[in-house]
Amino acid sequence: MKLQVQAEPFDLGAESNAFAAGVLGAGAVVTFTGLVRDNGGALAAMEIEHYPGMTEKAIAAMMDQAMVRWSLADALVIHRYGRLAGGEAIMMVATASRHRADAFAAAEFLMDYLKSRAPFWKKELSADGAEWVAARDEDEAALGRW
Amino acid sequence: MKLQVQAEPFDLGAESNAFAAGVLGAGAVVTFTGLVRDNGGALAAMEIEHYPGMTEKAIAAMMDQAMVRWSLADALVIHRYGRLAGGEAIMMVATASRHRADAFAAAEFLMDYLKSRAPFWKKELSADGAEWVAARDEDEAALGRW
Amino acid sequence: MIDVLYFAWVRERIGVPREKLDTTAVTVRDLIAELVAREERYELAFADLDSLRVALDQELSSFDAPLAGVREVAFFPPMTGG
Amino acid sequence: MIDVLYFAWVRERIGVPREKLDTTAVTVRDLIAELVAREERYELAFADLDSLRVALDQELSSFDAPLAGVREVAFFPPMTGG
Repeated sequence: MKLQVQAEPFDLGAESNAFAAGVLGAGAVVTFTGLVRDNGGALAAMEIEHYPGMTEKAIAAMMDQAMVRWSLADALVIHRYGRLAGGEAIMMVATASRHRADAFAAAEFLMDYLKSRAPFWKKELSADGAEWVAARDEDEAALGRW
Repeated sequence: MKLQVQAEPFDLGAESNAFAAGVLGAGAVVTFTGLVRDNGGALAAMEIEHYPGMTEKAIAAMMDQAMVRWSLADALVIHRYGRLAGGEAIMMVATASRHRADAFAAAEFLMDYLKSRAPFWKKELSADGAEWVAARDEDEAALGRW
Repeated sequence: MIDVLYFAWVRERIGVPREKLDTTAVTVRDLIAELVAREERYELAFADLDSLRVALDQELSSFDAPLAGVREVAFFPPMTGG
Repeated sequence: MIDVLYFAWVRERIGVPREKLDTTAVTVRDLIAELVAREERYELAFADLDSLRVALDQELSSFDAPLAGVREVAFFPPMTGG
């Protein structure tokens, strides 16, 4: 299990390869990557604030829950904070299991919890100024399925 | 959209990075990778047979369907055939969308269809001999959700 | 003349990956009956149709589908890709 | 003395990321009432509790939770990570 909360960029490809290489017993690997979106033309930049200490604790608890609930072979979460440019990867999740249904479900579970229960806040920076991203009702509602 | 049916190994990391780099408008990228499983100790090898021509047609049709149904920014399928060693990647799927629910659903849809509707057949090679992998009832049943 | 293709264990039981057949069969089921009447290896391969699938000109099809105009028939077990 | 932390727009409205407070508040809600009574910037930050979350010693909590034994209180908007 690997959990990293960092300001530095990470290499999605290298992380994916390293993760897949470490789960020989599992047949299924799912990754999710969140990217800074280009909002209709101009690439936006993003500033991500977090709550050091609580962030790691909250994510570790989610990962522990996922490992047990879906008997995962392994799980990984990397989440950045600080300033990110358009197109950069904000975060990634990876899960590995024997059959694909478990890896998919666990990755979605981790994403739903990360979105609404890990203490990160995104601010979008564009030519029009800076704006805190509002939480989406769908994201809160998504927690209901677990 | 990228579809490759090939005997050669592919680099999950390089493919993931290239895919993510090409979808700037999308915020969410999901990948699924199927690996040759180690069946309780000794690494198994695998021989994958396919139906050239039909394979490409069947997968392209699934991808077209997924692109429309979930308004994906992009989709990718790579599937190998021939001899694979334990731990090697058999195939991967990648999907990109604005919000994560679409990318997850489309990746699961593509996997369910690839499993049961793309003409590939797996033979497991172990110390005990060679055996065709039987289709799983769950895989056929999974199609019912789409 | 029609091309008939076999994959996976169907291919192994029949012993060839493909063959050209001259047939008057109207449906897939008729073609199977012709083959089964021919030789034991076909009988063995087609013993349980529930464990077989058929594609006509590379489209999954049913055993009752007509063969008129079809150039390529393929028999194989349920797929196991992914 | 209790550490009080603010994040995102709560931090921006209050103007500091953290402060040490001497309080006799029994619950989180009492603490908020104390702050709001103090200065307008707190009133502005705590105007709509529905759009706020609170963590006590780094665990999400409710506004009615008691502060006894708590060393760190954090106020912030709903999270938007991932």
